[in-house]
Amino acid sequence: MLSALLVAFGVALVAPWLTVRLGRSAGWALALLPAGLTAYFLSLGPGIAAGEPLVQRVSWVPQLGVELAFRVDGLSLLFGLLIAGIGTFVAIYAGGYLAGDRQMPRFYLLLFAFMAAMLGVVTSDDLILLFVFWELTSITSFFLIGYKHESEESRANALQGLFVTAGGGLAMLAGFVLLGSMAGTYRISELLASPALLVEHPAYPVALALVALGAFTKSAQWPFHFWLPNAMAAPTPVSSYLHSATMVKAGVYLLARLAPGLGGTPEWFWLLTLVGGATVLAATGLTLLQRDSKRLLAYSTIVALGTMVLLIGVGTDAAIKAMVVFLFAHALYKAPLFMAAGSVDHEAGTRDVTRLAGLGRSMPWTWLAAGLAGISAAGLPPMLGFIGKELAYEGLLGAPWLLAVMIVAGAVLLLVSAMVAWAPFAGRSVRAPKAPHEAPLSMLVGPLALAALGLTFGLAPGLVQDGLMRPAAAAVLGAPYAFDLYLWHGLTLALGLSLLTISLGVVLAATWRRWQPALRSRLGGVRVGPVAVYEGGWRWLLRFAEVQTRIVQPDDLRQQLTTIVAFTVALTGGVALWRGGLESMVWAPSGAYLHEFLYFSVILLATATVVRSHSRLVVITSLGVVGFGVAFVFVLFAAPDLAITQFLVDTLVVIIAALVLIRLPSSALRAEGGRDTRWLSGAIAIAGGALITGLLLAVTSLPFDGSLTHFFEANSYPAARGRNIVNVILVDFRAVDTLAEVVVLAVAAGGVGALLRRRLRRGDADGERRAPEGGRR
Amino acid sequence: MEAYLAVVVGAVFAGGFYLVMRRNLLRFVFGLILLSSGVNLLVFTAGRISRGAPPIIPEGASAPVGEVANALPQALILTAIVIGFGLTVFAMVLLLRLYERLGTLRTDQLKAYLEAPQPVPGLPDEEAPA
Amino acid sequence: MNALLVAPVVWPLATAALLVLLQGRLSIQRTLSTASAAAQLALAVILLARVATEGILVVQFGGWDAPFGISFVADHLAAVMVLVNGIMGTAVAVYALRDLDADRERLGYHPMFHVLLAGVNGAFLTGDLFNLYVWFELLLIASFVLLTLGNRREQLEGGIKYVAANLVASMLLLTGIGLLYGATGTLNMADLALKLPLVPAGLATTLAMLFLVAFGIKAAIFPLFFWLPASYHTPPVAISALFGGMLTKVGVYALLRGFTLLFVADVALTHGLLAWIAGITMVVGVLGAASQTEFRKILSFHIVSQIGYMVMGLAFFTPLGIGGAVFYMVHNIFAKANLFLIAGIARWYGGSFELKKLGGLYRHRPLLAVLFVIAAFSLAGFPPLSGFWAKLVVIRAGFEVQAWPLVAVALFVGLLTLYSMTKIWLAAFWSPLPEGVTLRAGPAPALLYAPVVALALLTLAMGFASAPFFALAERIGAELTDPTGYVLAVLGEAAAAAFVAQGVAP
Amino acid sequence: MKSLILRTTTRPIIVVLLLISVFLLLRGHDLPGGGFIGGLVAAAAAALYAIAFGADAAARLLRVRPELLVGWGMATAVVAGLLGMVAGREFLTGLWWVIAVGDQEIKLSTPLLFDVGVYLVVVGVVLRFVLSLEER
Repeated sequence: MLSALLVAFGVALVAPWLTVRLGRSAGWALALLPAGLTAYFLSLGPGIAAGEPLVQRVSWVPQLGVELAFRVDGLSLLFGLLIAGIGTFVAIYAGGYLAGDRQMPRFYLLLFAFMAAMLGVVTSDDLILLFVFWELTSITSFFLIGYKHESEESRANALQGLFVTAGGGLAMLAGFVLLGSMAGTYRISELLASPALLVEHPAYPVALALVALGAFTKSAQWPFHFWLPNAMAAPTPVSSYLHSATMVKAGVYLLARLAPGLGGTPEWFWLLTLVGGATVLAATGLTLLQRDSKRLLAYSTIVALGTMVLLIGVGTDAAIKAMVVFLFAHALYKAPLFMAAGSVDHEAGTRDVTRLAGLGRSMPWTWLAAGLAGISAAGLPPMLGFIGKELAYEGLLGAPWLLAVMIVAGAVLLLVSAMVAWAPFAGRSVRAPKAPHEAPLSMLVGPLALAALGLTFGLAPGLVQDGLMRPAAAAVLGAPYAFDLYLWHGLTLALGLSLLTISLGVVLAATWRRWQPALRSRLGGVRVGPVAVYEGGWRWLLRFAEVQTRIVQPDDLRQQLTTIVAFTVALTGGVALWRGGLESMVWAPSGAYLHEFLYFSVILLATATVVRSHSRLVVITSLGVVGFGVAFVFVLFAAPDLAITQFLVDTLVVIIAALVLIRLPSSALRAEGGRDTRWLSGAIAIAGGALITGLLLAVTSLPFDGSLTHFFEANSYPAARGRNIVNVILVDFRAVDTLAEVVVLAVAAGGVGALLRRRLRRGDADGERRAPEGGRR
Repeated sequence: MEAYLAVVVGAVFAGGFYLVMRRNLLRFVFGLILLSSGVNLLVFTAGRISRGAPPIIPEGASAPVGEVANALPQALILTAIVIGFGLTVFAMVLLLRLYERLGTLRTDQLKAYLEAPQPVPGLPDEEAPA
Repeated sequence: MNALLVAPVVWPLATAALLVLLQGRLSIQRTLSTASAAAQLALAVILLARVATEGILVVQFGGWDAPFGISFVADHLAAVMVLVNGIMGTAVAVYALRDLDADRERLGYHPMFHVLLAGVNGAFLTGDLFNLYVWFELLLIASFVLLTLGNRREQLEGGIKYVAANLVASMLLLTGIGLLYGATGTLNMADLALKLPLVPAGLATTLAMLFLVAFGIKAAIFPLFFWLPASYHTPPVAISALFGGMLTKVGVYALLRGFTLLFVADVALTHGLLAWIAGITMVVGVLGAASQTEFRKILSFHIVSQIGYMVMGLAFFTPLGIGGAVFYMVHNIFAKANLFLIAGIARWYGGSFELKKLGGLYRHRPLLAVLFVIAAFSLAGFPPLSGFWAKLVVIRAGFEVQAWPLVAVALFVGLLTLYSMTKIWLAAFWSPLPEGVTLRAGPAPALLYAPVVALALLTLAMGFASAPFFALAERIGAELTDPTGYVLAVLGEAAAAAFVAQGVAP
Repeated sequence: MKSLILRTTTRPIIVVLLLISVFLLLRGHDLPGGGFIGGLVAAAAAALYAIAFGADAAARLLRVRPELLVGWGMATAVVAGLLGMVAGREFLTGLWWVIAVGDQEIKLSTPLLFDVGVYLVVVGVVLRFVLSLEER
């Protein structure tokens, strides 16, 4: 499995190059990749049908317990075949659809990268690995929806799709990590083997909700459904592939995959059936407003996805059987419908079904494909879609309210078929934006083949019953389940309901041209519900972001520095009070000589002068006095080196400060202005000073450990041959400090030199070298 | 003895903190100079004060005789003084240039003057064309 | 072996001295500067290899045993950070060959650059608290000069904010060190780890707050970060990239070191506080980014946000959390610096950092688009890029300690990160070129692309082959949560045993 | 500032200060002094000269650009550290050579060399500060 994926990703990487090299036949040639993968999955079929899934494990990130673990069972096989098989036709179709498009090379890269990722999703046996592929599908979907990136709408829609799915993805990731910690493993098969560990865990509802969020967003369930119709901004091959047949089913896949482990509880039942049912209802309603063929199909896809989710929620054998068949049938009819709609758009120039009619004459083959698929979509015999719908009704017999929802939805799906597969083709020709003609062969193969498969499997469901449908259902149920599929299974209640659905649908289909315009004009412009919440939420968040940024990032440096000092004082002081940080403090003033007090008071007075004076001369002089005062303290307490250094440095600082101040106007120090903040600053400053005093007292009240100094005293002369211990520390014991310190000085000098240098030549200071020899720009 | 010094240190810190929180950048730099004096004294005090002899080993002895001052904080402070000197000078020159190029030293005007600079008259225009 | 441990500092310092003496000879300076950065990278690789095989390496400068002299200690964390610094140094040195103007080179860019590298390495390697202060000052002053090099108005205005905040931080750091020395009588960090338990816990925790603030300003955590978004977008791109990638992480490193080795007397308080700070930092930074419209300003606010993730890992104070924080940090250095470099190339083509004035890069410059996507989506945490694993680990660590709200915040912030990354993507890459803007013809110089490609490959490697990186992160997590090995390596068995005998277990 | 008195008194003062600075540098290992203090004194002398006679005159007198003093100083300090390693010891390990000149002993050592480096850097740096500001 791993090598198959690697091949797929590898081909994706070289696809742009191949596309350029192959030219017009690129689509046909590139389709060999998915065709090969289809054959590969087919070859796995017999083994899997016999109950032996393909298992592979390769070490990846053992520290996190993440493995490249793959397990291909019936469910994976069904999805794998759909992904690779439909992928084959999409690749061919895209070759025709995008012929001559500048971006075609990138398109195939993204398409195949998506396909490989999607195959990864459905074959991973490791939650994290699954997530990796899952997000890859979201990213490729993002780039594909934004394919026409120079249109603002495309960009916005791409972004919406990404946010909704990535947001759900994040919740899902949390859910996965939670599941992993509940079960002690990320291996899906092991997780499912011990459901009791999961469903009986107190965090089960949380994990379920988080995982479901991921599945619901991806599968466009209400209230996250709105991104899918907007994703129709993507080119049609993408819509038919990602946004109907495969990617949007990833959520369904995930729920089905985890059903044996997480399912069977009331929470599971209610969550899935309510959300699925709401999705079906909402999408059904919204479908009635559409007349763009791709949007019609998008909403009907949401109806189908909701149906699958609620069937999984019901979870009975019959429901799961119905889900599997319905899923298969849906992929087989929805993809060709999209392709046909795309062909019509491509050849006739519009997707508005009210502006099209009579295309059947110029596009007979397209009509054939659309018609067959449409019959299946409408749930009419003899197609596979009919079987799927009948089974769904049977599966929901125990839940009448869901059944009612489904009948309404079924009728609307028939309407969609009529609007997309009948209306544009039948009747007299009207003037289309472009003179219509039949689509090229590459754009016919896919829809025809897929629609034909829908017919074949409808007529002979036995072809897929044992090899595909049973193993898939067994995987979802977690136990083997033998059932048979018939096109005709007698006069049942389901058949009766089908007839009801059909007659309702026919009425709708016959009358839609009459009621739809009124409905659209009444409701078309209303933006309510989830999409309004989503957009409003973003607007609110961005507004909030601006406001908060103005608050936390004001332009005024003073406010920022005040924040820093205040935070320091509050934090340190707060902890000191709360945790008794000053408890060791002892106020034990020992005798000081009068002249010592003199020096102290000189320092204090000079400090006060620096703070209060607005005269340059006075302030500089006072700063000098503070420095000299400190130097005298060093003299008093036996630090001659320090005293000399302090004197010298202090003098130099005063000289340099004078040299700087000369170049500033005499009013420079007076420039204050603005709101008076002296009291606030003063209060913070005094608190800060008091805190420092307190801390210093607390520290000096502790006994002192002089072992370092004793070592220096003992070794300074014997070992380092110096009598001035301070100097020996500087040049020997702690010479590294001095080395770095010297460099600090050196850099400061270089910096001062650089700052004071005026610009040398024009045009050099803006970050770009404009060397004469380069002549760039 | 440390007690008195602790009060002095606290006062110098308070003065430094206050000036750091002013609108005038010159006063900010003066605040920094005060703070570094305060920190130097703080380190000195934290290493305990001695009225004894300087930490110098007399001729003929191999270790200090009698009570000597703690040498380590002195070495640390010496380093800190020199580093502080370099940083202070850099900061002052930065202010000078800021004033020459923008025309203000007030923190609340910096942004506005960046958009509409009012450089000191008589100095050449140094801004490169963007 | 000892030379290897000294080299990360002495080599660039010697280079800087030589570059000063070669002043004015720009072509020789360029060659020497780049070659020296590359050589330093090679030395760092060897250093990490040695640490990985031989365990923690220690040098006692001047031959004076710890705690009396100054020790350099290369545990896994320090060695990894030195290596990352070597990678960043080389990448930026190459990029600067084309990005930096001759005028700035004449003003001393090259020696300053190497001093900065030396300062960063010194801060990573030193085992002495005061020495850490000195290296901090060294890298600070070098960064001051680099930030204002060229004297553009924006640089001076941003520079004063950067300088002001960092000088205050230095004062607070020195205050903390002085008080800590007064309380314990020692400066060696291993020795401090042994002697701090003798200090009353309340006092030790209070002093820890000073370090939290001082390191926190340098790391740009809430509410101390304002200087970063105010300045990082002003210097030339190469310098922005080095700052944005490397420099704030020195503060994070210091927090990691300080709050695992030294300040663990009251973990409930200190690390609980860190958790709060981490959460707020993440949110505030990402919202700040969301409100920006300039390429480098968005990136700058994001730095703040992502610092929050790293602090979050530290706050959990488990091997997984700390290993995750380190993995996050390394990933972020590469991805973030790369985005700055990419911004530079985008400007090279489009002539602006303003998103409104950019466009068309996806259509016309697909290679740049791919490189941006790798870095940006990694930053946003998309699998299987490095950022995904980084996020996954910190989230898992959060689950382990049941820090649900913080995990939820981290996940939500991930979505907002995606928002601003796609904002750049939409504006600069997908949008058509705005009226009146043309892209510069011809491909950007290979010297600009080369480091970007290299960093992108690293991001991919950390994503696709993350196992060896995690193996390192795991060891770092273990080393930091149990510093016994560190203390023994620095002080020797005998000295440490003496303290154990006193009943003070390391 | 360029008063006559200042000019006439400056020259002898400078000579004395420079001598003192070297003296302070050399005795630093045993008595208060050392590279910093010596360098600061020398720099103060040069600064005095620059203030008295102007930056250009000071630069002419100096003959070497301050940057080069800084560069050589840094190089000297680094080399002093490296000598220890060349001798197979740790970086910055002190090495000592005692030379007997008559009855006087002259102690040469790497810490002294290191201090000379410090001295040079300090002189160069302070000169750069003062000259840059004076030049304008």
